[in-house]
Amino acid sequence: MGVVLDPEKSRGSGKFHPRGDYPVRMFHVSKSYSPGTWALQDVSLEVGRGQFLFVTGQSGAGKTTLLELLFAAERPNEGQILVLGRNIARLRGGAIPALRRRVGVVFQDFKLLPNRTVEENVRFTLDVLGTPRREARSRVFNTLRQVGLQHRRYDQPKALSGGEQQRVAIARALVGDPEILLADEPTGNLDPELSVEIIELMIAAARRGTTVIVATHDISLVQRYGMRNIRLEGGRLLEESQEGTPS
Amino acid sequence: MGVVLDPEKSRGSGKFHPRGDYPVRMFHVSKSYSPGTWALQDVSLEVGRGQFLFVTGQSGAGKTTLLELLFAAERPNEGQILVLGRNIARLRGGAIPALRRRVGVVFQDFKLLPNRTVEENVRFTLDVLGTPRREARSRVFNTLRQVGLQHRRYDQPKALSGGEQQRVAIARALVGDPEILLADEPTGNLDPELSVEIIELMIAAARRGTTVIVATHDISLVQRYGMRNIRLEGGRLLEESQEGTPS
Amino acid sequence: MTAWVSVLTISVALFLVGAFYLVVINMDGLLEEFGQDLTVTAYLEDHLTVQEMAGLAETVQSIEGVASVSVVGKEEALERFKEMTGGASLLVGIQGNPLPASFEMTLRPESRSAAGISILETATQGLPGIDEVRHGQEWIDGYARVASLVRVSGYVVGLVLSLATLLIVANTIQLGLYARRDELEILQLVGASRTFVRTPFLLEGTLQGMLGGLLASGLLWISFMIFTPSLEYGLAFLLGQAEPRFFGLAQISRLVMGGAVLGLVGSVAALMDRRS
Amino acid sequence: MTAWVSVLTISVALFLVGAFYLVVINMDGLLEEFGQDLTVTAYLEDHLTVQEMAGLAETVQSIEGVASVSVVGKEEALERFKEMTGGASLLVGIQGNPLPASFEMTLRPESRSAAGISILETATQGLPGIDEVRHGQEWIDGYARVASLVRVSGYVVGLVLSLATLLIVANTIQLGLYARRDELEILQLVGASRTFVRTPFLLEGTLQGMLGGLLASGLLWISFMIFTPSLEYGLAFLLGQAEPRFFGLAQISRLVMGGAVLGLVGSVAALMDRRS
Ligand SMILES: Nc1ncnc2c1ncn2[C@@H]1O[C@H](COP(=O)(O)OP(=O)(O)OP(=O)(O)O)[C@@H](O)[C@H]1O
Ligand SMILES: Nc1ncnc2c1ncn2[C@@H]1O[C@H](COP(=O)(O)OP(=O)(O)OP(=O)(O)O)[C@@H](O)[C@H]1O
Ligand SMILES: [Mg+2]
Ligand SMILES: [Mg+2]
Repeated sequence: MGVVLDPEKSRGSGKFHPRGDYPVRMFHVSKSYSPGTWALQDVSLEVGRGQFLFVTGQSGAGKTTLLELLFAAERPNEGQILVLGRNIARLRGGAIPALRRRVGVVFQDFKLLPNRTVEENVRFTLDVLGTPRREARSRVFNTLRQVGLQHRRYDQPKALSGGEQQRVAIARALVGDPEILLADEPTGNLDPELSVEIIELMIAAARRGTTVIVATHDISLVQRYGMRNIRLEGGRLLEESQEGTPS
Repeated sequence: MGVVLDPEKSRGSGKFHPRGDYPVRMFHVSKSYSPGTWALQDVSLEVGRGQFLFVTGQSGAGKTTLLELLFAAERPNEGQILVLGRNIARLRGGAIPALRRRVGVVFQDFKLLPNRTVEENVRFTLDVLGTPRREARSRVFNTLRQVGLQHRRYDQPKALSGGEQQRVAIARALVGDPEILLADEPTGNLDPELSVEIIELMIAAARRGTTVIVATHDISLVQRYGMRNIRLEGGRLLEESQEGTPS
Repeated sequence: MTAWVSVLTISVALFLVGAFYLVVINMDGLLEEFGQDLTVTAYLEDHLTVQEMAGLAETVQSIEGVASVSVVGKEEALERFKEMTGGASLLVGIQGNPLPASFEMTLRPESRSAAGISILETATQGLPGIDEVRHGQEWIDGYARVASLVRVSGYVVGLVLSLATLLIVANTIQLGLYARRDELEILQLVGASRTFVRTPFLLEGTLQGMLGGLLASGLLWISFMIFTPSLEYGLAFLLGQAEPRFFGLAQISRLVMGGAVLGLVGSVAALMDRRS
Repeated sequence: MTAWVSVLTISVALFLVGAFYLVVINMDGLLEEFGQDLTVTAYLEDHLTVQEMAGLAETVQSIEGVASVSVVGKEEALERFKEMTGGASLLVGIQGNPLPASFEMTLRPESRSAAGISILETATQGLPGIDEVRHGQEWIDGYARVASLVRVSGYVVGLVLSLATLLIVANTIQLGLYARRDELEILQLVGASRTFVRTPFLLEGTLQGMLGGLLASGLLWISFMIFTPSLEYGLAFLLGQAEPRFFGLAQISRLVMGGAVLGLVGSVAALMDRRS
């Protein structure tokens, strides 16, 4: 549990999200990068607290775009998005960092800082949250152990294999114990056994109350767990199946 | 077929590789990045002309390292490597680019030039080979069509989804019709259907005489095809199964 | 490595500004020395008492443009005259002391011009007890021209150099930022606030500037030590008795502060530019 | 964007070097003008025939350090004397023309010093037909000092400025390369040869340098046009009749070439540094 930002407290209070049961809500959202083509079209979606959601779809279907809208890296052209009770479209510049600190993201291309060690990359999330040094160190170490990389903590990303870098990105997203976890293709560079371990880490986070959204093309992984699962095709939300929260 | 470098001719002549049936040969190769740990240990391997080989293994097993040794991005600490008849360990600086031009590589992290369009990124391989502009344009177009991205050829990589970027990287490796094709996790960001299409493109290249080595953790893909397949574990070559070349 | 490029660039730029500043200071010293020789003499009427003279001196002292007033008594005037003429033979047969007492007034730098002189003249001429006011008009005009040329070209060159320095430093820092653009972007994506992202950059820029200023001071001192002896011959001719001077502590700290400001402004400019 | 930073930096740096160069050129013009007034006069014996005089003039002309020789005949000497004294009253009662003919020799720039003069003196004094050699020793010494000061400080400042410029330009280009390091790395991984990777960078650097040189020339011209009228008063005092001069085409193309060399050397330095 964080010290500065105790997830239990803020989640329970409902102060930031009166309809706190749905940290993520999208209403008829569309996003276009260039006129005439839609990366996302008329997507409506609600994800409850502690829920685990798989987003699947072909390459270019809009999975990354969906996640980017949720942490305000992109703005929707149409529709409303409420994340932790805040209207993303109306968010002022200064409020975006504050929101992002409550959201953990695993980027499809990792986005690790190349000149920092693994430990610094992961600890950075906690520095931003203001966690005391001593506590930060032990949390970073524990999280790195969970992804099997505690022995590489003083290496720089470029000395790591693709899968190892991906796990650092996952550790960085998890270490702050965020209220929402967005993971974009988090097992793209991992073998099946490791993939299962990572997904189970995320499921554990969901059990602790984190809302987890995982974009993936690995359908065998999706089938393995009986999780809620939506499918995008050409930017449209096509099917929704297997409702469920791990318990 | 290339104009400056006609694959049929150079492959057939046997001038550069007296044992030309094996464009890739490794003898007791070891590689260590830091003292005491081995990324690869005592690996011996021969891959024949037109052969298709899957390399599997856990995250950090040494797959990328194996490929990097083959196009001289890294040097082995021990052992000998012969690529297209040339001893990699003894290659002088000036000979490395010449070798690389005969090898196509799909990098795990794509390595696309961010400020160039998709077309320029792919055409670059042909520019280096000295292919005339007109011919280069049509070959680039055809290869982009094969990976389903001809309509995105004037976009920059950052405007593409992860899977789209990966396919550009694949197109860049294929367009020069190389003698050896090294692909590192080429389907890590692709959904199953696209993955099959891409692998089939590579199999087609193998049928035309290209030696193809694909590192992947996607075991279902490996199982689907009856290809030769080796497995690395902690840098050691563990098992070798299902010998075969597509015909 | 980008950090060292900035430090080096700032130090080179400040070295140029500093070297120019050093030349101006020494030119100023030289002009000041010449300026001290520029006096206006007011001859006094003979009947003044010592008290009257003291009162008059005070009045003159308070006139605008007057830097100092020194009283030359009748005896001193006679002494000087004898010294200059090599004996008192010319005065033989003349009774008493025919030479008047006088005030020698040096001028404030801003009044060392034809205009300044004529203001002073008008102001003193009318005072009771003052007989006549005299000065070397030509000398003053030449002095004023040279001084204004040095001053104006000093401003112009100083301005151009400072702008050039600012431009170069801002560009260098911006290039440094450009090389680290991925880092900045990632920091923002992971939820770092603007302040969190920017403060280290601004601090770094400021520190680099200060280091640059220190380095420039060191380089200037070394150059000064190496070059002044070899230039002595020519310098002696130009500077007269004035010794070539190096910066004092105050001026060095101004250079370091200048570096800090450059680094800070450069960083701010570079960061602002990133927004667009 | 990195390209424009390099162009701007090069142009700013070359602007400074160019401005300094401009000042030196005008100083040189001024010194040259003064130098033309520096003559050494050799008085001739009265008995020389016109042929002897012409032969002697030729001999003198070939002496090291002599730039030109002009013959002042006895009549011309008398004219000048009358002009200077405002009439011939002093010569009343003296028969004929007592003034000797003379050679007035101007000096080559490198001989305008006490040493140069004494060499010339020794060389002329011994010649048959020459009576006496005269010159204004003091004037020449002062001139030599100022000229050497201007020249030496010109070299020093020019050298420092050029080195500073080279350093700044190399750094800027290197930063630019650093920002594009991924691109360079990828090009190499995909099999581009060194030449293939480097040639565009070197060409780009050279082109940036040339553009920088052009831009600097433009800026200098604008500054020259803006500042010389406002400095006229002071400049007229310093330069005398000499008009302030701007660069000719040759000098501008030297500036542009200088930029090209700077850009090229900077690029080479930056690329070499990358190897380590
Ligand atoms: N440049 C490097 N410096 C130090 N260690 C390295 C370097 N590159 C790789 N390694 C280490 O060598 C081992 C093998 O790495 P490699 O990249 O070959 O694994 P991989 O099989 O490709 O894994 P993945 O599937 O995760 O990409 C890993 O433990 C990795 O951390
Ligand atoms: N910055 C951008 N500018 C222009 N087009 C973009 C941009 N980002 C994404 N797109 C386009 O929008 C569509 C959706 O992209 P998105 O990245 O969301 O796909 P995705 O589902 O994540 O695919 P993948 O599985 O390949 O990562 C794609 O066609 C993509 O090319
Ligand atoms: Mg994506
Ligand atoms: Mg790998």
